[in-house]
Amino acid sequence: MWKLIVRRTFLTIPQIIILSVLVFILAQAMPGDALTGLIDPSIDPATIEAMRERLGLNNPWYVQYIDWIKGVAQGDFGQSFRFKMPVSELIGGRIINTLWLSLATLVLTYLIAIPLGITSGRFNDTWLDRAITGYTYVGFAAPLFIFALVMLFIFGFQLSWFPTSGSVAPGTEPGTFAYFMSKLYHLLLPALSMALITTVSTVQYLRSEIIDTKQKDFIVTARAKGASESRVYNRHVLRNSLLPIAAFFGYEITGLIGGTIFIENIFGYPGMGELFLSSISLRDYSVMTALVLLFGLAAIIGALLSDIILSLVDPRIRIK
Amino acid sequence: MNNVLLDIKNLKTSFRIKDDYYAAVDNVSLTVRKNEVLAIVGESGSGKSAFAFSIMGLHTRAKIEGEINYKGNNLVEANANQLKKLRGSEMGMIFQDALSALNPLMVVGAQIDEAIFLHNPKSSKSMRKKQVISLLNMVGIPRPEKTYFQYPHELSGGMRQRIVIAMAISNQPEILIADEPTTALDVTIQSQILDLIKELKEKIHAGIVLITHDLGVVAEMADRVAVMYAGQIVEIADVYTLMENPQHPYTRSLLNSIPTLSEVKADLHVIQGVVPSLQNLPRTGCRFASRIPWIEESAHETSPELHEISPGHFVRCTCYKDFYFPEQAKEERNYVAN
Amino acid sequence: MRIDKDSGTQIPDVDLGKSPSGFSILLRELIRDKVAFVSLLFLFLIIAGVFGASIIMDQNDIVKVDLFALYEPPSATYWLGTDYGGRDIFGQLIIGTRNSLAIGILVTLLTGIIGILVGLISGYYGGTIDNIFMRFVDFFMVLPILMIVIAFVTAVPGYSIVSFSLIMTAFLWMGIARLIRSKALQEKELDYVKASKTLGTSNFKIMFFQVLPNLSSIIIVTMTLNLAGNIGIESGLSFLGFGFPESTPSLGTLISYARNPQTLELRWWIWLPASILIFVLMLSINNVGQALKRATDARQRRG
Amino acid sequence: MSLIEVENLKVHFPIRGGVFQTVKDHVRAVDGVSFSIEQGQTYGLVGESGSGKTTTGRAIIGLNDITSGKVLFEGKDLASVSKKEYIDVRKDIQMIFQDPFSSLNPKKRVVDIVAEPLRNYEKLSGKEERIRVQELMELVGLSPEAIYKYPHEFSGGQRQRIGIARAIALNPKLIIADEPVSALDVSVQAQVLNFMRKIQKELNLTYLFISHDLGIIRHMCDHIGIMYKGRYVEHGTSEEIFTNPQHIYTKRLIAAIPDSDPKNRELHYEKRKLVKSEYDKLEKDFFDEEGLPFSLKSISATHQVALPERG
Repeated sequence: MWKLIVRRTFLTIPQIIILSVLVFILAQAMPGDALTGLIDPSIDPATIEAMRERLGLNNPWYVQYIDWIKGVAQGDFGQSFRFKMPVSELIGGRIINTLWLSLATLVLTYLIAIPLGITSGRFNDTWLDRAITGYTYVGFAAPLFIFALVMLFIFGFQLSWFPTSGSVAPGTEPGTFAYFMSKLYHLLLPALSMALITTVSTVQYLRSEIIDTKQKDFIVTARAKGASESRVYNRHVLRNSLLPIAAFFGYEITGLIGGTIFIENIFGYPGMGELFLSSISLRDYSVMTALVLLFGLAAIIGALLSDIILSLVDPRIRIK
Repeated sequence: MNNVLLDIKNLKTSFRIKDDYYAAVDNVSLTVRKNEVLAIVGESGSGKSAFAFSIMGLHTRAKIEGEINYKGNNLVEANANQLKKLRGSEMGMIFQDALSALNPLMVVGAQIDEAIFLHNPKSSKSMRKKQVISLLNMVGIPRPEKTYFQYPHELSGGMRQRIVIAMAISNQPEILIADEPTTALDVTIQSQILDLIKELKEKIHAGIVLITHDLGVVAEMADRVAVMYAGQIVEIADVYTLMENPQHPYTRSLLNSIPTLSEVKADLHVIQGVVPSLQNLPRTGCRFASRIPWIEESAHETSPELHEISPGHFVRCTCYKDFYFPEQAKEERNYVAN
Repeated sequence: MRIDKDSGTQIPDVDLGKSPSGFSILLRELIRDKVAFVSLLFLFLIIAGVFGASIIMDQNDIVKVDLFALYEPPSATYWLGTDYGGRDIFGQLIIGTRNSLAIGILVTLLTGIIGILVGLISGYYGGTIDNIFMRFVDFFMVLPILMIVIAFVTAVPGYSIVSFSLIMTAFLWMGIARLIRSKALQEKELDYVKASKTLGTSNFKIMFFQVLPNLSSIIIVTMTLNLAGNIGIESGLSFLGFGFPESTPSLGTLISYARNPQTLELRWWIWLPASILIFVLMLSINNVGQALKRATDARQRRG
Repeated sequence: MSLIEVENLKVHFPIRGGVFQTVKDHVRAVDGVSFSIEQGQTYGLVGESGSGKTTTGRAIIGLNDITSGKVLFEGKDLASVSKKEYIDVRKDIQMIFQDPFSSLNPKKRVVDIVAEPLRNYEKLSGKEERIRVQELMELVGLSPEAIYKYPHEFSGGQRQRIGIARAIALNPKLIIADEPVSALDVSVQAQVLNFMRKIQKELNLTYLFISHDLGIIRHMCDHIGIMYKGRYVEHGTSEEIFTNPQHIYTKRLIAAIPDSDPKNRELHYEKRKLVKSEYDKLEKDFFDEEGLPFSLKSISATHQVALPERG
């Protein structure tokens, strides 16, 4: 088993390298470079050339790449042209909001998916199952951004149950309970909007997994041993179907990243997704590339965690 | 008879296809006696497995009619709770494919433990562990302590089948149903498992229902044999009578179509046609008639019954009297080309 | 029923005429499924309506700014009102749907072709080729594609509809490749592939004329579901401003006006019809896809 | 001269392991197998699962790569002939598969299935091809009108015969039959076996018959090789193997076959116990440290046994 985990971990190294090269190419391909936004047009071109030389912008690409990697490894993502501050600081201010949003979404996703999936799988082909399957169809077809807009329209504007933008009410003191509650309150509608859509694939997965497991021979064996239907479900069907779900959250990260870009934009929630979009419209490319790199890393590590958990819970993979 | 464990009368198990019910087991009457091996033989589609599942009440979507009398109760009418109490304690079952019959995510010891626990919920964990180990010993697992904590996929096919057997006998059942217990195994493993079942029979004195398609297995194991074709029993007799003096055309054809070690035949007998599917079963007349078309129609009964032609030897339909193999009459009849 | 002379085997009494092909069976199952049938009908109506109407309509006329008709609510002249530039929403809806559908179909076909090729080769040959391809695919499946597509859209100079669909294609073929690969991997273990090899058939022929037809139903199902997904992705990107160029009407662009809270709250006619249209469109395509999937699954069960 | 001679055939598969998936060891699926088959005879290859019998067959026909050793077909070594020659030779070796369901492409009509080898090797016009396929269908006892049907419209036995029609389309000399009837119902098995014997006589075919079922092997084969863990344990005529088995493994294998006479069952049971105890006692002598059988030694002109090295 350890070999498997080590091997899987080693696999992420080339992935991270390719990601960094991809991001580096992106950064190079962006119109303009580190000096474009910085420099007063009245400065003499010779001075600019000297500055370029000093910053290493005239070096061959691989030297630039290595310099860049060295910086990134130490947490130096360069300067934001617009905000005149290190990119790392800029992101640091936003990261916690996105983390909360993602966490809340994940929790809600599972809170919705598990009961619905179990009900639908266990009582398949009843009206309850049809209702749940109907919901998954609708959720599958509704693009996240449209659903979020409708949620905002109904619960934010028409009913005014939830705030329509921001991550906390202005003027609340950080660290107080009111501050925490306000954060939570601002989080709820965006997280719920995202969770209601992203959960459908988990519901569908769980449903088909349970229906599949129900037809396995070992379920017949359990019945032949004299187990009651409820025991057959709890001990055999659910256990075997829920274990893979335990590992899913890592894969969910990739989807969450896409989701936060829309959600934060629509709900005016100041997180990394929102920063990503605004950095593009402000042509603040060093921020943008740093975000692509960070999100990419998060996704790679998420997948790694999922694979490791999967190999831990399934003895067929574990013992090898 | 006092030693009758199960008295099955007119059992009919039907499955729903589209809007109709089709009987896979059609009016089967049988007794299973204490301390005997009753073999049910048939090809795929004969209804033998559906029959086994019906006894255990394991069908989830079938219509079951008739009587399965066990200790004064008709199991067909028993509720889920009554069945649950019988299953795994008084009735055990051995499955064909041990790998899929075991939960892949549970160690095998825990799966046997569950079988004991379900019928002795008050037993202590350590007691059960001891019992599991002794069961593993009994079914010939070399290192029971180690095997207890292994997962099914870590064991060989023969070992897995032993685990399934241990599970089936864990509560000393009175009836043991073995559904093709050796079909998935190599010959040397098959003979070991068959010998094991034989030895266990001596120990627990259960009535064993052995479902198989292999007449060799029947000859080795059975006391009585019921031959099934298209959902019906076509012949029942004790094993010696059946193997030496088979009467029904189907039994005779089947015995003639397998190559044996003792004599090398020039050609094997071929049963014409195919086993009809559940939807296409002939529901009237002799169900085997279409596969012996050279036999006069008048030889068959219009609604074939089981006839007792000697004590304990039953044959369905009257066509057995006129049956002959076409090979034997090739010249006169000129039936089969080349 | 006739009895064959040699062994006395009966040959099944089915008619000896043409046997139905897999595709027509699939189509028959689809028509039997009421929800899917209605969805299919609806799709045909939309496609015919949208492409028909867009021939009559003049795109330049629709995108022309009319300063005398800003934010008009629905009326007899403007069935669904106008936007901030006084442009007719209904006309934009028609052209936008056509554009979204067209790009959805284009990207689905392109990703389908690449995905099938890579998946088939990877699964059929296995070994090192497979290893390299799949490492690559796994890597891109993990990455947040939406973000990277946005980044590329920003980076590419001379941005146009062509480059937009190429960027989308470049990052969206992996899913189908992985699916086809796993199916091809199963398929090549079957004896008919081994038989073809022993009969002297070339690998190329086996791949494309023996294995590929057996994947056809799964390809049809996946491509149908992908079509819905791709329309969703395109409109999402357009919504964020990284899809169709501003001058080209698209459903996502119409919805993006709702990012202005005023529009969202007060001028529903601008964003709601496009939202409903996308939703119904995706729902219908999904319904058809799911029905096809059920049909193929059922056929596999029957053997 | 024998039609085919296999000399010291080895097929090894790499086992990869460890962090970097490097080759750690090899599975010796076939580990030094030699035999030859005379024209017109049926050679039986017997063994339990994992014995290497199927891999041997597949290596001969080129479905598995040969690690070392020779396969001489009419004197030509298949491993070293030129590609062009190989394609020619391959025509003469065909295969019948175990599973009548997966061995026919479900998306192809029977005419396309049976004509596949013809299209690869012979340039026939559409009409010639159809006539040839119809002839073949008739030869295997199926209706020639059924050529436009799909495989799923046939029963298992019929499908197996379609597979045979495809295999004999190019008039091969050797047919490798890998468990050709084990997926069929008992009553259908007989039909296919009889039929195989019939066309063998008509077309002067040579069979390499691979099976785990000793009853069928006895019925079909002239010579038999018993395999265990990739090696031979015994080789001889059908008569020698069944009436005078010498290796403890062969004895055990034969003792394990159920006796069809119920009167013998006690006797047979006792005999099985006896053979088992003999096997347990002599296991160390008959197999080396890795549990593999030794190399074959002749005990008569036709009978070879993997007897212990010492004694």
